[in-house]
Amino acid sequence: MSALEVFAALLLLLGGFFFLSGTVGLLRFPDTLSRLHAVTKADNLGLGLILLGVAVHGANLVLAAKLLLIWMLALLAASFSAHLVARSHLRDEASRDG
Amino acid sequence: MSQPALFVLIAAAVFAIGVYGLLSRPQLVRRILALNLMGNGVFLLLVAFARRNPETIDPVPHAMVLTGIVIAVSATAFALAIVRHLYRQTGEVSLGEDRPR
Amino acid sequence: MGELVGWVFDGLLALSLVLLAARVVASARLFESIVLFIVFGLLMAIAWARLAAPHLALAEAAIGAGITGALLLSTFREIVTDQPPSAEAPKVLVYRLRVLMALLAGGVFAVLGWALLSIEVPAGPAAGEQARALVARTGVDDAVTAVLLDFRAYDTLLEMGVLLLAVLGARAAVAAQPPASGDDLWIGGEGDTPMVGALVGLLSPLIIIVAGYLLWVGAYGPGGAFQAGAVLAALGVLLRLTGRLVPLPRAGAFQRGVLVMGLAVFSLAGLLTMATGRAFLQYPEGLAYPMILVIEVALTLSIALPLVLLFSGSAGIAAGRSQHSP
Amino acid sequence: MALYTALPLLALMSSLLAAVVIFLLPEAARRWRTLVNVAAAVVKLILVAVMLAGVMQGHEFGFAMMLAPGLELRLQADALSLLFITLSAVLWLFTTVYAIGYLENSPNRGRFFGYFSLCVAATMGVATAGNLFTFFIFYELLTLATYPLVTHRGTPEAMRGGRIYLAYTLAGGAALLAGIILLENAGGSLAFIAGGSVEQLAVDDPALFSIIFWLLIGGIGVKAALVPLHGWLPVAMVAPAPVSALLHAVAVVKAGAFGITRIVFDVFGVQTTDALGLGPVLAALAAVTILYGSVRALAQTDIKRRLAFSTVSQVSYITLGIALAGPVVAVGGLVHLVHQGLMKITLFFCAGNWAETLGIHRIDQLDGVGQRMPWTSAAFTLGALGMIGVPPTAGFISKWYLGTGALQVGHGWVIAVLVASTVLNAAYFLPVLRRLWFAPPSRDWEERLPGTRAETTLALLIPTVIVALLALGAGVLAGLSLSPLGWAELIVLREYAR
Amino acid sequence: MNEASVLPVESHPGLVLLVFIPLLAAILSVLLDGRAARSTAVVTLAGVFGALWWVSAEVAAASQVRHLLGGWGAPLGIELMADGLSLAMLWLTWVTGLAVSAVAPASFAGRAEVSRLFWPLWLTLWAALNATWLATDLFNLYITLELLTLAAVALAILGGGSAALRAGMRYLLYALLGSLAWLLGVALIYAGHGVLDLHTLGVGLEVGPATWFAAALMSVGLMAKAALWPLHGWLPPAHAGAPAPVSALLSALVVKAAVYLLLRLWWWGLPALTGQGVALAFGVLGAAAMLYGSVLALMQLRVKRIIAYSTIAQLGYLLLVFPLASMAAWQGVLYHALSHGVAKAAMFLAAGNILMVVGHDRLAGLPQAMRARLGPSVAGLVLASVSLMGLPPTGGFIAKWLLLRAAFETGGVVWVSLIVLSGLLAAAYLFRLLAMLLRRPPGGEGDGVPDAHGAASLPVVLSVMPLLLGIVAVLLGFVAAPLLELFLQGAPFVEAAP
Repeated sequence: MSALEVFAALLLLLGGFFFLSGTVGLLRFPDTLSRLHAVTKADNLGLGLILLGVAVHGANLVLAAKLLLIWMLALLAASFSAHLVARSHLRDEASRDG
Repeated sequence: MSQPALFVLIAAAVFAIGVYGLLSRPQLVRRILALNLMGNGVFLLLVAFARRNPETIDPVPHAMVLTGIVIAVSATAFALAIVRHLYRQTGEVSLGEDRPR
Repeated sequence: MGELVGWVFDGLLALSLVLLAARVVASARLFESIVLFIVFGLLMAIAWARLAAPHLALAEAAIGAGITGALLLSTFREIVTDQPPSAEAPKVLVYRLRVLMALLAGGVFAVLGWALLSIEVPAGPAAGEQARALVARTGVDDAVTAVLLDFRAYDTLLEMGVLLLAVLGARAAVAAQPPASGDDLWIGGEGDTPMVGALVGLLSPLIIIVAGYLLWVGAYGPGGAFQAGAVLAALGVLLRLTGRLVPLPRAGAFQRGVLVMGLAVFSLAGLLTMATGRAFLQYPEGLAYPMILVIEVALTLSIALPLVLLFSGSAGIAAGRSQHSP
Repeated sequence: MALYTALPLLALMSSLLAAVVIFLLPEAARRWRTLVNVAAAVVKLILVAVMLAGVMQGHEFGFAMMLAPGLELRLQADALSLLFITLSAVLWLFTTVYAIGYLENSPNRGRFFGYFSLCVAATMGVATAGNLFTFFIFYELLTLATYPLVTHRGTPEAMRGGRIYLAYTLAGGAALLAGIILLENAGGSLAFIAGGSVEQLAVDDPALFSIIFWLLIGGIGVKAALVPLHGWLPVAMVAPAPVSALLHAVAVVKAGAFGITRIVFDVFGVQTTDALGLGPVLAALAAVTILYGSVRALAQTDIKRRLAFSTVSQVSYITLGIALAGPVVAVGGLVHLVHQGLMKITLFFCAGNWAETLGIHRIDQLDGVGQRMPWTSAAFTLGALGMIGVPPTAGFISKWYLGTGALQVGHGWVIAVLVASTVLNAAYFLPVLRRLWFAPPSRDWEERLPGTRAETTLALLIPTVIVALLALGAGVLAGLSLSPLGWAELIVLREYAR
Repeated sequence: MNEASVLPVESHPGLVLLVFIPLLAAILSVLLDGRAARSTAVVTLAGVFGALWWVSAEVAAASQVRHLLGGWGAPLGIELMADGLSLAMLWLTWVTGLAVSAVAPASFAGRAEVSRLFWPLWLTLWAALNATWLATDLFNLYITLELLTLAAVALAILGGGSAALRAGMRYLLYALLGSLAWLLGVALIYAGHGVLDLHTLGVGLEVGPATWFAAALMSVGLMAKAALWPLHGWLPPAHAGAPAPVSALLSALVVKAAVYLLLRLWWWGLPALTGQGVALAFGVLGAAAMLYGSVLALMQLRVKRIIAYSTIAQLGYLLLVFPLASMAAWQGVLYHALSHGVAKAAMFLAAGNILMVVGHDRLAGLPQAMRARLGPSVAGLVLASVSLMGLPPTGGFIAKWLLLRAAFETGGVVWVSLIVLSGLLAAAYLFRLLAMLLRRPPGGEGDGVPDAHGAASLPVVLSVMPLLLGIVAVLLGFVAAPLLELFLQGAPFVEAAP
């Protein structure tokens, strides 16, 4: 096992850890907004690390570019969905209060 | 147990679960879900068998499943359309006993 | 080591699939069932990848999980808005029946499993071997695409008929009870924010590029008309959700044309080959690839539009701007 | 020439076409319908006359087409067919005229006459069928065509009568069908061949062929009203009088008796039937029916019901004559096919005249009617005397041949049956005659047709008188070679010539 | 390996045309959005007729015609194949299609959206039916089955209210379940054999648990689609609730597609499995369907329901080919499929007319229907009923005769009694219907019911079509010999030695 492979494996593990913590947050946090906080941040980072790990493992520029594109898309999607979830949550609260 | 064998058994299990769902849940959307599960079981089965020989993967089942997926989504969409309009007209989402008027 | 990881991965995947399926069926809340079914579809996509079926992984993710999920959710939105889960306690009889059904399902599993494991690898001339052997004689390099558009092209052609029928059938359901004015057609795009516009603006060209790429790549790798069409359909769903596409009670001539284009081009191609003294869809030497490409382009559009229409629940769609956007 | 040999088909088509045309005519087109009816009847009579002449000269008439592999539709005219055809063609003409008069102003006449013609077409088919398969086709068609006639009035009783009629005849048809296919399957020929065609087969497997025989006879016996299969006949009396006449004299019951003749003569053959021991059993059954029908008739107070049970009894004379293996007795049976038809139709026409003119349905209302309606009552008297068998009426001829023929083949017991039957016949007909002529008029009737010049409308009266005279003539002129008797002797000669 | 695809096999273009003429017409009708529907239909009918004539001539000469789609041939490619059985169904489809296409414009007049959808749906259904009759590839059949299902359900809910939607949903669930069972069976077969072509499969069949289970699954799937007892629950509401032309299509053709595949599957694809046990199992299922359907038909109070339950019963006959397993049985079943199709189409169209004019189809209201001058419809109903009962002289009679003959030859007394009993039950439930037409309306002679008004609003083509189909049902009784000669090409049995 080369050093590169070990590095890749570490990145993957780290990514997995972030995913795990994000998920724990999703399950354990008390309200919508804090859950959102946990998931978006941790998962985006986790995904990035995992993709980086795969890129290192693959050692191929085209592949790396594709992975980067995927990450960008995932970031985009995550931020928009987080925005929408938060918005609808706030609206719900507003309608409940008033 | 080989990988195809494992997935073949999983396919059987998913199909059986679908059968149970179809029989036990009268709500129409659930029945449609159950039918989709059964379909996925069959698809899984076909593709798992296609991989029995790891060197020579059989492309025919892959094509069959691809066709099957499109057919499944068509049938599901049609069924859901009926459910929606049935609900609009009657407020029901399950089939009662058939009563001749 | 790699094999072991593979094993563990497959084992976990398999277990998740079964548990998810069980949960889809057993869950008390319909919403949960639907969401879990979508998750199930995504895991199926991974399973396809594990089983060396990348074509299917793509199709499953886009169609099986994506479009089907969208359809289920939009139906859910419509039918269960004000329906609490049945408060009525199940009777003893229901439980007994359920036990019976569970036994039946268990029996299906047992017999099916037994039958499956008893299957031997066939000895005779199998279709699959021939397919791989003869790919070179088709215009494409990818075996699955060759099966779909050459060896068994007739299947694919008729399958387009199924899709068309789904659209017509959905309209037949509407015809059962014509809407009073059309105002009960859901427009979409409520609560639009400036960010949605930005997202759509960003994603739309990207999705079109991806679809084109998938279509083109199908000749020699995973991809093709179905995947491309599904991706385009996803764009349509997105636009429909955000109110960029609005429903019409009738389809215009152009949309009707797109609806049947795949079927028509495919059929005419077949009849054309037949007119030159060949069998139906027996592509002439050298013309196979161009013909397949033309057919695939037509198919892509004729796959995307019906799916969008089915999601929209209307006979036609038109471009429109969300009323709520600032 | 081809047209000439296909005369049986043409005779059949003449009624079938009439049926179709009548169905197509609007209800209001009364004149056209009458014209078609009468024209078809006359045309058929002419065709039958031509055939009659042809058969006398030894010509053969036939038409065949394959309906399905191994299933041939075959129409042919032999001596036996012509006996039946002539009877029905002649009587149809009179019944048609009578029915036109009878149904004046009643609803659904288009439907009635359509099925009426269809019924006669089916009878033609039964008569000219050249094999069992063809026979079955028209036998079932006859059931279908008569059902709407039985239920014509549409009242609850009519519907009930129709239901019972259907239940009996369709079940009989099923038995017949089973018998035919079993026969075919056992290697027997379905063709009607004088002297039968299953001799050798029947010797090989007598049990099987006995079963086949009883399936066939059972199926046909329903229409022939053989006890215990007679239950429908009295119930079907709810039908209008011309229909009853048709059922009893021309079509249905006669088709049954004719079918039994075909089975015994041309499928099994007299010898084989006798050899299997089936003939005497059938004869015994017929004897039971004769007595049973007469006893039941005695107890009826309704005129038409009494006549119905009388039919049950009289038709079995035919069966009796056929079942006993002897030439003379067979002549007696066959000739009764015609004689009973002529006499019974007279009686029913009379009953219809009384009902239609005076609203009389029960025997006790008949007191003194002879004075009010002398012609009808005279016709009735002729028919009744014939039924009893007073010489020189037609009934006497039949009974004479039956009795002497039975003695000839050693069935002396038949004489006892005939005597008992004659006594019973007298017992249920003579009181009616007494009431007609000798009882003081009770005037227990209502005048329904005021203003007619004769005792009733001419359309009713003339056919009645003519058929009564025919019945009389058949007896008096029995010596002529073209008389029913002469013709029956010809048939039997051919059967026994083998 | 490659020689299979380069074999010089003649690929007959007619087979492709049979599928693609209706399919292109469907495409055209989507494009035209309901305009020029009549011309499209006329051209399609003419085109399909021509192709059918062409293929028939070939089949008559060569017993079997094939088309290797894409030029590949089995096992890799998909083949189309036409033999006598296919031709029988293709012609039945054409005749029914002609009738339905003729009545559809009048039937859906004034309902623009329904009419707009009807044409593409029906034309696609036609293409799917023809594709099914010609298919030999198991997976291709899965697709044609789905086409049939979606088109049939869409047509069944067309223009109906919530009841139709509910019935359609039930139908869809059964049918999708059936498709999945079929697909699972196909998967098992492919896993074990590596081929999808029926004929190739039949030659190299490996008998093992998986093959047996696959056969069972596919059969159950087809039974669900064919509404064979006990999977019949969806049929009565769906067939009774659909518009009349659609009911005709569903009953005459769509359910038959599944039964047709049952025959194809077992006699062509799985000949090694088609032994005593299987035969008996199907025989028992068929018998159950015949009796159950008949008894329930007897209990219905609505015309369309009676006809729908009758379909369940009549489909049972088709399974009798399994236990009887002979040429005669094959002939009978084939002919039954044809004559039932025509008769059912006639009956549903007639029922549709009654519904349209009287306003409902309750039995009790039928006497009024008679008053409303529904003459031709009622006549068609009568003729079709006679055929359905298996009474002469109709196609149904020929079929019943052939089946009974087969039952006597091979099956023994149980099957004989079953067929006879089932025929009598059919007569019972159909005469229950027909008797209503003869019944006197409760209001006495009052002619004031819908009367001329209703007839005036019924277009001629609607009024006449049931009668024409009824006449075809009768004519089928006369043309069986040449038809069967063609339709027996390539039958899985040989004529038994006489």
